[in-house]
Amino acid sequence: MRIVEVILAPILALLIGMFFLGLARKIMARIHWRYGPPITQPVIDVIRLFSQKSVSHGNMFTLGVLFSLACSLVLILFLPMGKICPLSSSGGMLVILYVMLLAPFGIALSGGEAANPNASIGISRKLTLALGYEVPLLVILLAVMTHYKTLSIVNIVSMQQNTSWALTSLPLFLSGIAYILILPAILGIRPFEITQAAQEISSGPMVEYGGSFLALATIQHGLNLFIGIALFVNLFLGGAGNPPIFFLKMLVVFVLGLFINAALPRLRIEQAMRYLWRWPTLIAFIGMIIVLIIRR
Amino acid sequence: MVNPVLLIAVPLGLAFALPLFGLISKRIVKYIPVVAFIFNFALALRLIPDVLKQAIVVEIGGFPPPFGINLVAGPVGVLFSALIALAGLLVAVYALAYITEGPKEKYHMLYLLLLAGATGVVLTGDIFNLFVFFEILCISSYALVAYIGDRAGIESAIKYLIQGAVGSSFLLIGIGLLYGLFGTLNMADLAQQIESASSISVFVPMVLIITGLGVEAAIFPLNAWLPDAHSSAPSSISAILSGIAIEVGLYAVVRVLFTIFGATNMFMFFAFLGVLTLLIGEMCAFAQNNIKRMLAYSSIGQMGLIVFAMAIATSYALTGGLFQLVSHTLGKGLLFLTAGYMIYRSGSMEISAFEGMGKRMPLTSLAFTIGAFSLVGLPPFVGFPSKFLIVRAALAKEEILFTVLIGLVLLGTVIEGAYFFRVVQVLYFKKANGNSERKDAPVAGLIPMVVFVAFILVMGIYPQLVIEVLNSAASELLHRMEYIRSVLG
Amino acid sequence: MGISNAFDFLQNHVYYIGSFGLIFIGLFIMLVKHNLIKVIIGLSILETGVNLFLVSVGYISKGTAPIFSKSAMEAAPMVDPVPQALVLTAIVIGVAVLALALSLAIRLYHHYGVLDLRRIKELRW
Amino acid sequence: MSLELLLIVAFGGALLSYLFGKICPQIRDPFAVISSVALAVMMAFLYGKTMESPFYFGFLGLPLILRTNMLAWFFAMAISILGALSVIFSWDYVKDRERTDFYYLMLLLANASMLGIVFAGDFVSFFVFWEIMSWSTFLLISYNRGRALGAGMKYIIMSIVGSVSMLIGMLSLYAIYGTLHIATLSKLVPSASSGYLLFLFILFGIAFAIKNALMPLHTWLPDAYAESPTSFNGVLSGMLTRMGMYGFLLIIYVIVGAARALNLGPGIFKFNYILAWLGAITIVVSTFIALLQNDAKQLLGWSAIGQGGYMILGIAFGTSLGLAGGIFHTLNHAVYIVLLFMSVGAVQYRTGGQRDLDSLGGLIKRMPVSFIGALLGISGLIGIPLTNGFVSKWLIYKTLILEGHPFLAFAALIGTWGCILYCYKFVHHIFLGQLPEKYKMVARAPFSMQLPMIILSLVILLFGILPGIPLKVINTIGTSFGFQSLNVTTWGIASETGTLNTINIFAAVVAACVIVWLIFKAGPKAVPVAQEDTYAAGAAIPKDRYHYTVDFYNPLYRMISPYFKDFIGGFCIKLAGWTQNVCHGIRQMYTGYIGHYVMYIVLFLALLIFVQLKWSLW
Amino acid sequence: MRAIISLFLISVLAWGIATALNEIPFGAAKTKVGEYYIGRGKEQTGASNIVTSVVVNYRGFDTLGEVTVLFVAAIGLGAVLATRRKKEKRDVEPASLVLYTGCRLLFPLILLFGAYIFIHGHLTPGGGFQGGAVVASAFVLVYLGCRGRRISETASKTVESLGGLVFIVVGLVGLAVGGGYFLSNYLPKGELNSLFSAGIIPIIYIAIGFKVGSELAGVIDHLVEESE
Repeated sequence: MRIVEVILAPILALLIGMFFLGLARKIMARIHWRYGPPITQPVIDVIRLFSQKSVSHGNMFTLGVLFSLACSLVLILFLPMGKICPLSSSGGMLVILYVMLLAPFGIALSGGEAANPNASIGISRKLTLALGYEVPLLVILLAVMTHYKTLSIVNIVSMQQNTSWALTSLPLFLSGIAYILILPAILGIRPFEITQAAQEISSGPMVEYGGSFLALATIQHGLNLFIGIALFVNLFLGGAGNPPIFFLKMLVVFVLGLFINAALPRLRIEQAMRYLWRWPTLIAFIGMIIVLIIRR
Repeated sequence: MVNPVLLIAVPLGLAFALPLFGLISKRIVKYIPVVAFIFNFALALRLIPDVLKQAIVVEIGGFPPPFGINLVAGPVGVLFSALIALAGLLVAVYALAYITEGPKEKYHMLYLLLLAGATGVVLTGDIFNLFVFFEILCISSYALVAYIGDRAGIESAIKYLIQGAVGSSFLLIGIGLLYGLFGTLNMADLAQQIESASSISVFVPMVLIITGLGVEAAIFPLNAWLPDAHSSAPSSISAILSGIAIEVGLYAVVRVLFTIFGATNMFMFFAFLGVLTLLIGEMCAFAQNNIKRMLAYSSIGQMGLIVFAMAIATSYALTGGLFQLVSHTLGKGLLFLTAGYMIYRSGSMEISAFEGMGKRMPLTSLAFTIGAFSLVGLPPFVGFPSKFLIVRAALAKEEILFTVLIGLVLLGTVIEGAYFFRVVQVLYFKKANGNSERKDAPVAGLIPMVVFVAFILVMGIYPQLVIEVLNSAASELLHRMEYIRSVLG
Repeated sequence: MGISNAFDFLQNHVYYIGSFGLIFIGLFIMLVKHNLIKVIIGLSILETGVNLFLVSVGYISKGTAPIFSKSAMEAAPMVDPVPQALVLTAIVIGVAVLALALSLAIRLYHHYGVLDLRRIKELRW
Repeated sequence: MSLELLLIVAFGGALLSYLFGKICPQIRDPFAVISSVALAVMMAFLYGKTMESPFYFGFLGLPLILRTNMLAWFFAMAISILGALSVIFSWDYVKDRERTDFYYLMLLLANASMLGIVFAGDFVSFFVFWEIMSWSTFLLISYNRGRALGAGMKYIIMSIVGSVSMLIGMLSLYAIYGTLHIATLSKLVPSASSGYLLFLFILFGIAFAIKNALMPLHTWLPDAYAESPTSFNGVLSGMLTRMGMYGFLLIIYVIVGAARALNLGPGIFKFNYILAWLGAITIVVSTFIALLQNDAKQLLGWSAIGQGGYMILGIAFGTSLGLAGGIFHTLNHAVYIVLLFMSVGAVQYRTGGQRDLDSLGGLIKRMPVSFIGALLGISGLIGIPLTNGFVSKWLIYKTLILEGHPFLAFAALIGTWGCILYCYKFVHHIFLGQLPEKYKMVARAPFSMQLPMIILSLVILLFGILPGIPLKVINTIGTSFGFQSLNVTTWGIASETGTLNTINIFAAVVAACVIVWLIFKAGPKAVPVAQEDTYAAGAAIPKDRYHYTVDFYNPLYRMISPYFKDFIGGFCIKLAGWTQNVCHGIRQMYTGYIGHYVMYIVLFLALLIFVQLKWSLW
Repeated sequence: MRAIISLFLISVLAWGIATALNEIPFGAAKTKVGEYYIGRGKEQTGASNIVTSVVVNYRGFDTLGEVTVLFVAAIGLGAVLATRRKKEKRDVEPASLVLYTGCRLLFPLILLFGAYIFIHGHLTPGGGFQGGAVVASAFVLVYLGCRGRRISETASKTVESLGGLVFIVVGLVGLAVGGGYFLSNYLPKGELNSLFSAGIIPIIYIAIGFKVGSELAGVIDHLVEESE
């Protein structure tokens, strides 16, 4: 059974991630009053890219991408999706936090070797942005962990299942709000897509990717979407008893997020940082203090 | 049993006879101090076991105290004599090669007399006799400071002389007052008659005497002569002045305070004074660029430390203070000797002129480094156990005040570390500009350095070697009544 | 205290007053004078005062010199001989210091060309 | 295997290598290597032994004692292994320098004295070895001359401040209890009054905090790390700085004992809370300052300060988990920081001492082993799962969260996230990107440098995947402090509130990598291209400086640089200036005019007389 | 300003010393020690001049020191002025014949007087120092009157040394024969008030007389030479 889960979970996540990518493009097009590509377009792109030629700048260039994707895949195994959670007892939230950060790090190492300034600039922005959203994110996660007195995400989910969603209960309400505020940054979608900025720095870290590299990077991006939202659902929306409800919750969150953010313009990196370190952080800290007060 | 009077008589006699030797051969003159201090050192060592059992009281002329002058060769006296003889011996060896110019014969005579005077001060049991020997010590040091005869030497000598003379006059007035009061000059007899130093008629002579002796002991406001004199004298003499002369001055102060007056009320004041002396000395040294002035100010600081230790007035503290005194003699003696040749090689007293000395004079630089480390109090050198004892004694008082004071004392140590390490860095880690030929001090210069280093290391690693002597010396100072009994029977 | 009392006081303490007068004059000279020779003179006066004080400490009213001769084998009262011995020593020491001071002053003058101590301040700080 | 013998080998090895250097230089290096390796081997045989023996009675009647137990062995083992590796690394590194005999003497002396510190069974020998360590380190830091002089000066002055305060603390123990024997003291001290314990903690704390570079006493470290010879950095950063940790463990858990130490002080101003907060501040501030550095060694130095904060956080709360985390982190940090410094050292060795991040680049192609070392080093530093740093950091975070200190945990975590940024900067600027023209012909690091790097890289992975090996030892240390034993397995730590199981992670990662690799292989093979063959929107690619390094995180710099400066370092420099001025002021007292001097004498006399006449004070 | 401060400080000193002197009434001192010397000095030392017996015997060690101090001063002065010794001889105008002859006439007489004083030190007021000073004054006279004449440096040095050595040796012999005491009066005391009495005192005083005379002469010699 465990084995099945281990195999099933990444595939599911992959599919849903690609679906989200396609959905995002479709919805954006609709908001822009365009028709937009079909929802399966990202999958088609990936398959096409795999058959194309690519160039490599060295071993790290290659390994970085692989590493990044592998990390994202591993991360899936730590996240409960409904009842599915293959590696529930291997380190809990802290491992998730760490592994979440490795995916961009792998891309960064890979892009770094490309010796293209555009890539370096993109990486610098990406890492800076990561630091930007990690500050509120860490506070939020710590508030959750402190509140539930556990590091295990499975325990957190089951506790919410027994009582009520964290987002609707008092102590974690503000933390949930803060999470929503930083969600686009985590997902790397508007208004926080300055790291890619196709027009300015030629897609940043991905500038040298072609063929299977780009395919892997796209898959990674899709998985990233999945992870960010799944984490939110697990932490604040009480996870789910079974996978379909879980995915439904994710879909709702994602679509709502897209609607809100599609209306916003792209932020410069300083603006993004200033935003992230101001409101979400403030709210997250207040949330944490409330958690602490209630805990006493 | 050997008569301790020989410790004084032999150097004096040899000093008197030195011109006669000079008539025979000019070359043997400079070996006479060496011979004298070998004799003295051996004699002092020979005396130590006897003295540890009981203090030897020698009546000069066969008259019982208080009617005749007597020498008291207690642990303190013998300890100091041994120290004087040791430093004297080593510096005499150093001077064999170092003193090449000027009236050499006179140098050696004055040198012998200086140390004979110092030995007299530490052994005598009569306060006027102490004054006389003190004058021998002072006057010969005035002359020796001016030995080089350059502007600085003469200027500092005259300053030293005037301050010293004022101090001596006060000392003499104090002695006169004491005689008028008690009709005796014998220290034990005086001590017996003085019950309390608080009454003004005893207090005034006491402070007069302490001020007079304090000038030589370099206690804070009385020490203005020291940096000048120590920096302008020939380095061998600086070593003796720093290593012996001020220590002997301090001995006199301590003897007067502890034994004669038993002025326990004053100790708190002297503890403060010691800390003040220490801090001012160290801070002034910190701001120096002239190596010898720096070392001289550092001597002031060390004196402050010793005064502080003595003023704690427990047996631990006195042991520590005496130990610190020994370690200062060894350390500062070594530093001045090494600095002497480094100045000679570089032609300047500026610290910056010593850049690259580690390459040019490796052994000398190493010796300097060890001396500096020892003074700062780093193990495994002799400065460590002595500082250890002092700090322990201060903390064993279990008073907040002493804890604060020891904190200040150790702040002084930090400053001391700062300037000594700066010099060490200059020696080793700055490139020599220009001449970097390797040429160490001559053998006669190196031998005393090596011996000093050996003593610093051995006593640092095995302080038990001297601790017994120091302990009984401390108890001699602490127990006034014992002293009186041993002299007057 | 009447005039006669004051006179008595003076008479009784004239040596003390004189000696300490000398001492303080000498000290004052040393404190305020700039000329090295004057300072040395002050020192000399100071020492003289000290010597006088020492002698006067040992004085006994109507005492004679403590020397026995054929004529005065047991002549009482004699003054205390000890301060006299001390003074002898003190004088010699004073002379020694003075001689050295003067020689240094001579050499100092060779070097600096002046004896004004305000200008002989090369060594300081 | 007696401890005396060990120390004799250690100190004797130091002195003999100096002598060999003077007599026949050819055998000096092999001798130094052999003696330090032999030391490490001998040390291994001490495992699990507990003994205590006085070795010297000559010091003022205080017996000097050596003892070993698990704590001492743990540190000693790390010291001797890292020391041996550093000596091996030095072989080529200092070959062409001046005064190499001196270098070896001081390096081995520093190592030997550290062994002395950990084996010391009483405070006198502890202090003696501590001081020997201080001055030998001082001489080594100054070894490079130039700016190193200032660094050495800072180091030694702060060291003296530390030892002075330790001296007071230790002698007050002696004054009160009449012994300096650690085992005896640990029985007597816990019953002392709280005030006295606090006094002790402050005094010893200053000494150890200076050595461990805990803010605000860290100022010596960045310069000292940056300016000392890189081959010595291994020793300096690995264990020497962490002697402060050993000291903290000694004073908190051995001497005073957890029961008293953790409840000292009122409310939130408990001693260990303050310590923890200092640790947290250290982490955050130094991490962000590290981000701003452009000098590889300065960067690592600031990073080391921050990592020291983690260790303090770990041990501050006195839970077996946190303690294990703190001690384990000490070891892990030693391993990876040594590795990182060696990697920098190798780069410096080949590029003529270049350590400016903005001038390097692309060396991955020329120095692959150094790159792997650096990569694994930063992985450990960040705490990437399956490297050693992860395990210890996990333990620390977990302690903080479970003990209910989310703010401290936040500080620790944000330190890690900042750490990613500077680690990437470190690797990117040196090894990734474009290879400058002048370094085109740079050769690989010599074998003597590669060997220790390879060993340390393996250690990082080993401890990351099988953390149970060291954790079992550390657990023994914890139980010897009286804590309950942890449920340590070879793969990690099991508990109800979140289990760590590295084997699962390992399996998952390996599986994922294989899968991804297979997918990747399914596509057409990538064509390797030259460095210049990049997309530049049609523009010509310059031969040099096509590597974006200057002001790498520029927006971030602009945001944080006004707030994260080394204010304390600046303050110390100001303080030094003020001291200088005060000293100059004081010495004006010695005016050179005799009248004044005589006045001082008369003044002193008059003052004493006046006071006595007026108030009869004495 | 300094004068005012100085006056103030000195008045504080005066105050203190005056207070202290209250306890020492002038002219009343009759100390145990002084009494002892006056009472027993005759028998113990054989000198009728008690001051001399104190100086040379009871407190002989002081005197040894005192001699040494003078010796130190003489050498020190020589050392300080030494570097300028090597000056070319300047021509000095000779003194007038009357002065010259008078000086030469007086010279031995003064020497004789000095010798008288120090030889009779144990009997009459005076002693080695006083006699030595008189001897030195003879040399001053020669320097003033017979310019250009110098005492032989070697001779004066030898006399100084011998004088000092005699003192020390006489003292050391006491260790051997005088009951083990340094400077003990081991020679026969003789009859009070006669020249050959008082044991070692005359010997020491003679030695001191020679020594002091030559030292002071040497001091004067140096100073005269320097000032020319």
